[in-house]
Amino acid sequence: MAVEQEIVLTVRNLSKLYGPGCPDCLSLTGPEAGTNICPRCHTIVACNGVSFELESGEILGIVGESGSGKSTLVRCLYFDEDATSGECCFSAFGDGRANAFAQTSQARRYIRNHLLGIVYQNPLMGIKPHFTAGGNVAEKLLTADVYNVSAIRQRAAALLERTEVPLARMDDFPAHFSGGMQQRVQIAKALANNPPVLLLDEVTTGLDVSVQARVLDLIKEIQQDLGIAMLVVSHDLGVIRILADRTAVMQHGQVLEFGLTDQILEDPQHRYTQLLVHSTL
Amino acid sequence: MGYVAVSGGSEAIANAEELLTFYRLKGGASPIEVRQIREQMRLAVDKVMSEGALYAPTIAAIALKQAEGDNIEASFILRAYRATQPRRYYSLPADTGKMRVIRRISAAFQDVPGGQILGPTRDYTQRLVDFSLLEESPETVRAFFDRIGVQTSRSDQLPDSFPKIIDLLRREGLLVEPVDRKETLFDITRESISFPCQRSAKLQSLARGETGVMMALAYSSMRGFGDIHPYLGELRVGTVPLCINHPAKEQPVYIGRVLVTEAEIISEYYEDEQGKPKLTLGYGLCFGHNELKAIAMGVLDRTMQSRSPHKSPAEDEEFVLYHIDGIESSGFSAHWKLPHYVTFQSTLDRLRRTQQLREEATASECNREQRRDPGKTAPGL
Amino acid sequence: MSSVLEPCFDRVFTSQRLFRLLLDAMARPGKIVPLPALDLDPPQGLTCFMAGLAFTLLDRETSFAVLPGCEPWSRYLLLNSGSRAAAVSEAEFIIVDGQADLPSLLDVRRGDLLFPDRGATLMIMLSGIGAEYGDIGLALQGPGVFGVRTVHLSGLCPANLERVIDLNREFPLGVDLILSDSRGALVCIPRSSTIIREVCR
Amino acid sequence: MSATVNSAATPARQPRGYNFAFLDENTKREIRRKLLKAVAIPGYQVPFASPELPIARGWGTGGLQITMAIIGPEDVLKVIDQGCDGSVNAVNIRNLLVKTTGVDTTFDTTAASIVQTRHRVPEEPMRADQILVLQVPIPEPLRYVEASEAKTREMHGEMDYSRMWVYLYENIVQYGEISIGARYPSLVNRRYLMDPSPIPRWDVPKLSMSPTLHLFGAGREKRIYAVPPHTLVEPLEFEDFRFRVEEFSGRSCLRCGATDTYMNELFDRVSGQKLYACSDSGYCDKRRAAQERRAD
Repeated sequence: MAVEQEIVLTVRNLSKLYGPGCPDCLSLTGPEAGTNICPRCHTIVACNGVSFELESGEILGIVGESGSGKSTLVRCLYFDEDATSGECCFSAFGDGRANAFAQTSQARRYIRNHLLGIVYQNPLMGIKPHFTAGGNVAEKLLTADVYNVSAIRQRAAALLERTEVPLARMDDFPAHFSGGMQQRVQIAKALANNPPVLLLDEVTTGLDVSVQARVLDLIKEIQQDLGIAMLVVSHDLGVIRILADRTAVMQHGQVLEFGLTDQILEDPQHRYTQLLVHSTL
Repeated sequence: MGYVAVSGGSEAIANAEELLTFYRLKGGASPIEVRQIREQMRLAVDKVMSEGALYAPTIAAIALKQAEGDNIEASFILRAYRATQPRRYYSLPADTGKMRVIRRISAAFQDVPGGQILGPTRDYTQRLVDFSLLEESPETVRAFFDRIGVQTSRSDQLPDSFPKIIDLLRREGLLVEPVDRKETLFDITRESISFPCQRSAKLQSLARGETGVMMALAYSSMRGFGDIHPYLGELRVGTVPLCINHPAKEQPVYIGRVLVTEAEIISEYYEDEQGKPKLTLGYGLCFGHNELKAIAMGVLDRTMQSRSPHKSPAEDEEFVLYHIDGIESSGFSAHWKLPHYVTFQSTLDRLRRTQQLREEATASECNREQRRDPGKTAPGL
Repeated sequence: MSSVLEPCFDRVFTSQRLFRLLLDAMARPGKIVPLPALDLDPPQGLTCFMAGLAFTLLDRETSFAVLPGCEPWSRYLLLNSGSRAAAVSEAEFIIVDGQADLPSLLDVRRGDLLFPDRGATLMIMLSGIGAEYGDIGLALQGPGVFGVRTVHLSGLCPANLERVIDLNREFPLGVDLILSDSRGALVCIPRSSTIIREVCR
Repeated sequence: MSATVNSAATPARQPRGYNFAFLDENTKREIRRKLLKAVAIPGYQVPFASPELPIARGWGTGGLQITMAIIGPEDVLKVIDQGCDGSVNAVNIRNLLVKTTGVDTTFDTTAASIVQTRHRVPEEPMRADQILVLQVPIPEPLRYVEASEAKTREMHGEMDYSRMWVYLYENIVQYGEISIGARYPSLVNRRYLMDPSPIPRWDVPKLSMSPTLHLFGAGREKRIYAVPPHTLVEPLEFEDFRFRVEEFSGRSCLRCGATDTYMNELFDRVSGQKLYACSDSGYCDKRRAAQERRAD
């Protein structure tokens, strides 16, 4: 058997509520209740007690329909949203014991800059169209304390080359790029600081099929070459099948099923997962 | 040689001040009386009180005289004077329902309880130059008063209070109810504002804003940059009684009346906190008789409540509140007259260096290759 | 005795002088600044020096907190400055005797990242400040200090020191200290200072 | 310690009709409280009420309010604008301060206890017993990249300065150098990005690890901030694109012959010929006086 993997990210009991909340929100919602809206106080329970561990170098898939809470989960982990409760520990921060959710925004910014990368479904959420493509990659490097213009430009060139953005466009503004190319700039940016954890939220949704395949290949290659641990969120089981080593299935804010991706696809235990798997086949 | 910024600065300043007096009086007309300004430049005095944020008609009139009619300069003089005055009390909220009106109109209904009171307005005058004013004299003034048969303001004949139009709408459940925010009143003269900003701070900033810039911002909304579909629910001009709580007295103490203009802007409906669609309200109130400012304030109060995620300038409270103060904007606009030799020298240094780098790069044959080599930066290396 | 009006304190010139000493002390953490003697009659436990510093900083737009049992201080300070007494968690200034063990120190305002200046100022009376006092030695580093500056204090409950260090664990959040002893020595330690406890003699 | 100072020792020269130093005591106290916080959090912009003064917003009201809040009868004041004591704005501010405090003034930096300045740090090194008060038009360094105060406040809160860095990076990509002249963004105490007020780059290094306390006031924008003595002030720079001060090599002052000062470029009224002169007039005068003494 393989050696014990180091755990780079631990998430325990993450919940995210939109609304006033009441003591019964968590128990009255979820897959069994068939809803993520609390019948008592109408609060939306986007994430409900989500727990998992991310090992170094692995790709963990999270699959679910829209409204399952998977994107909210990613946004909470990147601190775009404040988790309502729960814990999140990074092995590289506070001896791996400090709950990142309980830190000040100053400390969370540090984690974001040094320990995380994110690729959003909408590339314009991750890159700034009024910075050049190189400037976008530079931004991530600068936040991670690289202050050498030549080094920044070399690194940016290497990453853009890697993500198949023509170097001639390095000093152009992504506002004029195609959606696929914007997405590749975003990936280059997310990788710039060699983050131990990379979050990918529906990265191929909205791209042409041929572009999709290339982006997926790229992600797989990068993971293999750099050993970056990734959390890949998608509604598309095809994407999960290609990328993820292990997979969590989410519905109505909760994790229904969790295991090796092959196992889940071949032998889904939960009825919802069976439906999901069969509908895509 | 002109190498010193200004030689003999003190003397130059003193001379400049004397020259102002000279230019003010050199025409030879008898000096204008402060009382004449206060009474006959009524609207100018009101504007200065409103933008200077001090209800002091005589001092505002002096400031106007001193500033040769420059409204912003006069407001600044009044505002600086205000800063030296002790602040002993805060007035209790004034009830504009108890306003003794000289003018009151509604554009929402043809007739309203209490009636439409046109009052003194230029709205329906034809803007023809009145050359007879060239000949105005004590005799013509006396003849005018004989003709109209009164010596004093006609408002005395009007009742002491009028029902408010918005109350009619509220009674029918058509207009949002006032929200009791239970917040302590912010005082923008004692604390600098931050965002998001309390409504009391917004209204105070608007009430002393500069009329022209408020009108421009409100106008941008009216034209479509964040349109709120405004209606002038009610416009009132008149005096309201002011009271304070005096530590030695049990009852509030009446301290006098101030002339104010109040505009209530009824605007497009949205769902209130109970989910019921209702008309919304923007509120404008300023010192003196200044209808355009009150209307603009009412519109801006409402635009800043916008729920739109994409804020146009008039909907962005930071944009509005940071740019409407005439004293601040005039001061900074004028400061460009101060010497900037040092910073300009610094800019020239950068420009020359950049030009030099460009020239070197252009001269260099491998420039094109350099631009392609991402390890190098264009065009300097 | 406890509600003395101090008409003799010169609110213009003495305040200005005391403030300049405070500013010097705050700009140079650990520097011992001698305060001028003040002819005041504060209630038991409150020194003339601390009363004078309080009059310099407090007015009706500020609030302060004292410990239970020090109510006469509150009356005296209200009467002479117009400043209101408030809960420890609300007050801008906390005026205490450093000797007392003060668990409630942990409740004071540390400000937030948007407005760190809202962190409280602790005005702490000590029995002694200076090299001849050896209870606690603090080595200070940071802005205002060239290299390291060491200051010796006595009359500060060690637990209070630990609380202050904890309050200041994440700059720019935290509290700023104004310390003075019964002989008029003033020392300030802003939150920007790194405090290293030294072995006591 | 020293003698009791309680009972009002009103200085002989205190002017009538105004409170000492114009501001009422409540206003001064608020500024003083904010100054202590500014010193305690180097480079952080503390909001303050900033009432109107009889000089216009944008003309030094922030610096003026700080000076009014700290000045005492014993102080010796120097006021400069563009380094020059005789500039009309400096004269105006000095007059107001003298009229309302009666303090002594000087043109000699070394003789002053408080120096209020616009756009310059004096050439002569300042000491620990002096305070430099800088007038600030725009206190927010991040306004180059973000106009909204609500957003820049958050960026400072999180020490999120990446956009400023990218701005400098793109500057280099476009021009081959950083194009910022004055108002050069600088990091204070490795935490807060600060606008050092529009002093030239020449003066920025003087703020770092100096024995002097520097106080910055922006009246119109209602902000106070400080650089305490012995505090690191680092202009943003890259390892391979260093911060550089203005270049005056080969230039000398037409008055005192200095080659090591910040100079203003000017044109001779008659010949139109380009000339250079020290911007710090007090220092220039001092050097000339010394030269004349030597010549005698």
